[in-house]
Amino acid sequence: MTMIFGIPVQALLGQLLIGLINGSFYALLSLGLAIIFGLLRVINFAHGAQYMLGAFVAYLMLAYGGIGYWPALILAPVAVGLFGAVVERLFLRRLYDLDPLYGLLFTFGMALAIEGTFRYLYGSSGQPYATPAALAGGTNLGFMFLPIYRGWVIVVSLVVCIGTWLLIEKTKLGAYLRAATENTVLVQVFGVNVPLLLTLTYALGAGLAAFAGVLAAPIYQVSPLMGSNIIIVVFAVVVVGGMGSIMGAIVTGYVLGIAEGLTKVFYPEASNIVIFVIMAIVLLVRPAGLFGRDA
Amino acid sequence: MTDITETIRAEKSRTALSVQAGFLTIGLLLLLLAPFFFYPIFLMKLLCFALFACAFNLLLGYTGLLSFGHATFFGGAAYFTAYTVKSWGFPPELGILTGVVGAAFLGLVMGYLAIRRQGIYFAMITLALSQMFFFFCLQAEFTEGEDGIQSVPRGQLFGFIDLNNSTNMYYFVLAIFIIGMLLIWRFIHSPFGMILKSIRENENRAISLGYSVARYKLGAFVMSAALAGLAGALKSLVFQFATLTDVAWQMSGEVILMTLLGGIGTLIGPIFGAGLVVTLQNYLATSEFPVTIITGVVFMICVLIFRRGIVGEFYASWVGRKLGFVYRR
Amino acid sequence: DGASDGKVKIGILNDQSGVYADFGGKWSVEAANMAAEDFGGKVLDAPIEIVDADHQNKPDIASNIARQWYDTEQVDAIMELTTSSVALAVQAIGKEKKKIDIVTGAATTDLTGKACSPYGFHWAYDTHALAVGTGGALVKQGGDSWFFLTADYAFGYSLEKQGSDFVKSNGGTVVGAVRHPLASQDFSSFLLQAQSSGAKVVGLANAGLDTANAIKQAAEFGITQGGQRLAALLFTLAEVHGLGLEAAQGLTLTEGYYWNLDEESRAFGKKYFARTGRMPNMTHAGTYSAVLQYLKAIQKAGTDETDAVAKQLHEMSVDDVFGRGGTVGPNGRMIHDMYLLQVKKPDESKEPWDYFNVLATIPGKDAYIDPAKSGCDLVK
Amino acid sequence: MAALLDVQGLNAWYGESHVLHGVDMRVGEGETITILGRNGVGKTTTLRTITGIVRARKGKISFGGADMMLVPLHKTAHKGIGFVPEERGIFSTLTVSENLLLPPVVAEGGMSLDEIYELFPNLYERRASSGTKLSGGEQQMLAIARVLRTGVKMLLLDEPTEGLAPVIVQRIGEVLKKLKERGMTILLVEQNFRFASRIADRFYLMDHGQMVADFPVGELPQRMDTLHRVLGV
Amino acid sequence: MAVSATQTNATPRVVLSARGLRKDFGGFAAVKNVDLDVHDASVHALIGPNGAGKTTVFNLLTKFLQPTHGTITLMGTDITRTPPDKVARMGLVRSFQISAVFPHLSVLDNVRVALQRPNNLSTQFWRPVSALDRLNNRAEQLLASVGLSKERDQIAADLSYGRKRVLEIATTLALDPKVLLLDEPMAGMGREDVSVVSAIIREVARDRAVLMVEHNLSVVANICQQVTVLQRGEILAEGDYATVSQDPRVREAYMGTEEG
Ligand SMILES: Nc1ncnc2c1ncn2[C@@H]1O[C@H](COP(=O)(O)OP(=O)(O)OP(=O)(O)O)[C@@H](O)[C@H]1O
Ligand SMILES: Nc1ncnc2c1ncn2[C@@H]1O[C@H](COP(=O)(O)OP(=O)(O)OP(=O)(O)O)[C@@H](O)[C@H]1O
Ligand SMILES: [Mg+2]
Ligand SMILES: [Mg+2]
Repeated sequence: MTMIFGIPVQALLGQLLIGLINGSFYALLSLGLAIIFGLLRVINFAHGAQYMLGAFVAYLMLAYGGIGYWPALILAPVAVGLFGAVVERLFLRRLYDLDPLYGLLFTFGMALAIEGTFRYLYGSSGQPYATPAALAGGTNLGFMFLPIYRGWVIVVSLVVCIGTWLLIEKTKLGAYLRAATENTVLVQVFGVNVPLLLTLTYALGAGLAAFAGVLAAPIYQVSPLMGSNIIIVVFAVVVVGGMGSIMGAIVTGYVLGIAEGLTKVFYPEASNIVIFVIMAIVLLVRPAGLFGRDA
Repeated sequence: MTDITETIRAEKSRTALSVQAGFLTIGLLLLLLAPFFFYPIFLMKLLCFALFACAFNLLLGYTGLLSFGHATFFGGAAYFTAYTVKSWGFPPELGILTGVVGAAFLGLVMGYLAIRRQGIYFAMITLALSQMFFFFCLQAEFTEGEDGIQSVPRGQLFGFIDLNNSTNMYYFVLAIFIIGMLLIWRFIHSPFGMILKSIRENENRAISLGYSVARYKLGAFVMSAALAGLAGALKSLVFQFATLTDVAWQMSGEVILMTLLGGIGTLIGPIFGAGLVVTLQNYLATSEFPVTIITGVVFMICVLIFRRGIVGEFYASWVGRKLGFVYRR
Repeated sequence: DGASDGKVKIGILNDQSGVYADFGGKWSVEAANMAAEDFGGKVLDAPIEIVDADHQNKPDIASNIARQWYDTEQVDAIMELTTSSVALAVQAIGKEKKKIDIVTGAATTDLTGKACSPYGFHWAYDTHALAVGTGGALVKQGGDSWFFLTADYAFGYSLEKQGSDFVKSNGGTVVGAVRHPLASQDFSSFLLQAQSSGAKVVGLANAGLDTANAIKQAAEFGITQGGQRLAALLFTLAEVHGLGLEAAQGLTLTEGYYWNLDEESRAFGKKYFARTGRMPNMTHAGTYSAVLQYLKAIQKAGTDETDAVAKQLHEMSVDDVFGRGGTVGPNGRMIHDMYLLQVKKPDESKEPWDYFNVLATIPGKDAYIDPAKSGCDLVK
Repeated sequence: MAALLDVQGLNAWYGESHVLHGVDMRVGEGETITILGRNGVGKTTTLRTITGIVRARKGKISFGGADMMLVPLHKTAHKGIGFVPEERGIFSTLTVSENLLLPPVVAEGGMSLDEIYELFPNLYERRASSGTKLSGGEQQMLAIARVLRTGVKMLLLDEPTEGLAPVIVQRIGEVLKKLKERGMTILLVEQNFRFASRIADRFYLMDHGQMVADFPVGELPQRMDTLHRVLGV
Repeated sequence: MAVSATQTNATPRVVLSARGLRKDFGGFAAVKNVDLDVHDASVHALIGPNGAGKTTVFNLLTKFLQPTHGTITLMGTDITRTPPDKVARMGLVRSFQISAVFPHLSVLDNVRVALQRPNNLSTQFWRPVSALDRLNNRAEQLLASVGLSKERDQIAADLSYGRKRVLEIATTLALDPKVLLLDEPMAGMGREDVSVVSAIIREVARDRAVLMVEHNLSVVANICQQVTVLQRGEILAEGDYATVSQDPRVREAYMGTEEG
């Protein structure tokens, strides 16, 4: 068998694939963060909580409403998006004129409150959520056993990321968004309802997080804590990528997922810090991040 | 755009100064007498966190840098002190010194990386780096993992004051707290503090006057880290253990809350903030209500309608203005 | 004599809002209340009062509360004490203040080893007992080659070390181990490594959500279908409930208690269920037992004075639904039987919470460290 | 002539600094008005206050009979006001045609895309390149062209000739004249009053946040002294 | 207006020079191929239409921006890769197009902050602020020289725009720079301030080099010995004001409209 650094190529391929799956979550989450940041200048600390909410709403729909995975994949992000819209209307809106750090602090508090509430209501050991029947089982790829659901995650996350990218780069709504990112006031003077646009953007970002959450539900335990650790890693991903472009957020997400996956093979002890280490190196070499535009 | 560090104008009126002096005297008296009325361990904890919050505020309130990683210095110093005192038999004063130096070193490393970016990025980077430090502490041998370093002896201060006596310990903590506060005060009102202030006011202008802004920020970061370390080192002696909670990111969040609640950029605000948070946590522990929810909600309310914090609101209030305090942006 | 201050007050100090909220949490408080009621609500004519606090997994808060309870609120004993940092800190305070603590929520053997206290007791389980159960007993069942998935911190290491010791001493082999970071959501990389190792048993030397996620993903990657067995070193009924039988089936684990063991345990389980809506795991039942035994000791001692009660606790045998003839060693370790359990397939489960098949009973003396070898300096 | 825009006693602030001190101004339907004034007297602020960008304001603004003080910013355009800002505000992440198509159409009667490209052939050639790659003159044309599509009744232009080569200044002058012929009402802020005098019907002279004089183009020769004094030219 | 006083120097020393300067912003060249020599004891004007790249050139020279190509030399030292604060310490100090004061400090403190560094009073964190009192004399001198003595204790934010610019210049002078770069120092000033500042600049340039961006052509004509005209990032013409203002290309690009 061919070996690379003492690891069979076959195993390596498997690990690369797994890295890509994790990267799918990073990409979806950092994409949402980037969209929100781009327009609202808010670092959405509650992104992890919204990811968790997505998974939880899917769980609750199933447990109490008998609504299965497929409808939940749409309904849960919509529900969380609506919640996001309400939050934006009632609270975030009041912070736009202030130092962006206040937005960070507010969403931080919100993350605590949401997580606390779910821990209070549902405990912390997590809730079960089964893989949808259509995607159960797995296939043998020769070099690894790939659960079909994991394959689905890669495909659907790519589709959603590219879809979002197209939405922003190629549509009228996207043009409004991009323009408003550059000069909010002017777009408003032209007669575009920017306040509404801001609400929609936050809802979209929150919805993307929730979508990632629903995708995660059959893989990870649906637990109130599932978002709080991943969000810090996603922050590091964002620092590495730099808040320059939507594409940047997506690409960095996948690449760092793979980097982390490889570390799990070669030096598993470091796999939880590898992204932070990469972040430190990037900061030394390119403080603006790989795709960042600002100096 | 409103800067997060709304500042109090340097020259308060004479009345304000005398009111302040009055408050200070009363405060000091209360602190001296407090152990006769309150539970000393609780008071010591309060002082430790108050010092921690003030150290944090030194950075946020006076240089405008929001660090989301101060737990690293607080908890790191706690580990260093606990370890050297317990395993190497250092006397308490030397143990605390080790903690402070260690924290300053951590501050130097983290600061060196983080000050390359500003604002929210700075916050995210410090958060990520402190998470890295958390994992380090979790995995490192000397921290004894989730057990923590337990049963740390308080020892004899200068070889003759027995710190196991809780009254002695209290006055020792109080003394350190006051020294820490004086240091912060001196630091803010020093030539160096003046430069920090001007950097915060107009960074580009400061550069064009030849100040290497990065170094001044790094200097402030290290000082803040060292003082946070002082608080952490002290805490490890008070409670006689050092554990992972002190290096976790939630701790960084708490110190932000304390500062925000008390009043960012006010010298004494964080003391009130720390007092409130510590009391609240203690109270909530035995109540029915879950702590995280309350903490989160308090955070949200503070940011939305209470940004100046307790002390800041007082300065800006009718009474405060009558007394001659000036609070402006 | 009698109760010193007119009442007997027991404090339940544990995590009620964090990671361990299901493992013990408010449910343990309920178990304590139940024990007080079952005892009759009074001891030596003094009313029994249960107070509780949420230490939020912060040793300083725990320590603060413990001191205040002992010093100013006349709490006579503190129990549960989930997570080892808290248990160790509070036990140190109890030792200094001559107060009783009974730990049911923490795992570290240090509590009855180098950190032991004449007034400290360790009641429900410890890492050693878990390792003996899952590691030792499973080898006898044919699971003789192991691969460990270990949480990368001291707790994980000690589970792995003790586990592999028992695997080896029972004639099994350890073919490999991989250390995963604490709280890593994704285990697939590690599971693939376990899969390709060809070991018969994949031992999970971790806890809580990590274990749950590893089990869930193991099912996804077909680890058990492939003929490998999953064995969790610390996992209880509460977490199996959270995971669901679909994902957890076939998992082997060790607990100090199972409600569906016999008539007696069923009766207790039903009664507890009626109050809480869930069946007890070993922490909950252990807390019940600890409170009950403490009250019995006061009764027998005729006082709630610490030394006298501690003496009784060390001498009396434990005879309740949890302890079942357990004894307490001079180091404070309560020695009782443990059970090697296997999670049922969904169609085997006949009623809610009917989750386990009992594979073996591990006698207390095998499960726990001989007090003489515990390293506790109270043992002469 | 009926006043399309009627501004009375308009005050405006940036934070604590008081910039407009009671501006009075009337613009009739179809009129072309130029505001003259030194740097920093508040010309830009006047336009920004009328559009509603500056919200810290007091006084009366009515447009086509509607009270503009209560209209939210994103509704100003729908009332019929189009704005060409001083800094032009070309979006760099958008292409020229995206920039052009960005402002929503608010009323009938705007120019079609073809008409616009006919007016500005350069823009047609560069329609696919990104906004900021244009030269300053082209950017200015794009900024004007952008609002022509939307069907607004009145244009507010802030120093459209600033820093542009004479050829382009001339061209912009022609465009404005054409618009005028089509009945567009134009409010122009300009320091280059030679340019302004060729197209304006009336002038307002601004100083210290107030209108200090108001005269039709015919009186320009008599007013040169005042102009010299106020403008410092 | 006579500007001969400083022109009598046969060969004034070049203190700041740039060769082949270029700056790209994401594919767009804001400055290209700029060669510039600034001479000691003279005032050099940089003019050109808006967006020509004047501010960008300033940012490049003062190292607030890193050039894409080209070299910059300050008094014989290559500073192409030197950080901006270091360049300032070497004696090249700038003002900003938008007034740059420390808004919440008093006028006196604004100047004292500038004086702290040359007097080694900037890193002491253990001394009280009163240690800075020994800078007061010098600070007051500077304020007097620009006519700001009366405003000494006012908060800078409360000054009028023109006075802020004057304060900015006083602060800059506190550093006793060898080369002074002023970006539109007169913009937004009243007439009195314009003549005050003109006089100051002329005074200052007796023994220093001054490079300034200025739109007010009468000021340029009055006080500048050398004029460089920039257009679309490139040098269009160079020379003394009389020469430059007669250049047809310059007239077309910059002043042309004056012909009306
Ligand atoms: N965003 C702002 N914040 C604070 N003050 C401002 C702001 N914008 C303008 N000002 C001040 O308001 C006053 C009027 O400015 P305005 O831009 O309206 O002048 P203007 O007449 O358009 O000048 P110019 O000819 O230079 O464009 C000036 O003193 C300026 O400094
Ligand atoms: N950071 C930047 N990113 C992208 N483009 C920039 C940047 N800074 C300046 N530019 C562009 O470079 C060109 C030159 O700008 P610069 O500010 O140097 O002009 P200027 O001559 O100072 O004009 P003004 O007289 O209006 O101040 C402009 O087209 C501007 O849009
Ligand atoms: Mg203007
Ligand atoms: Mg400029």
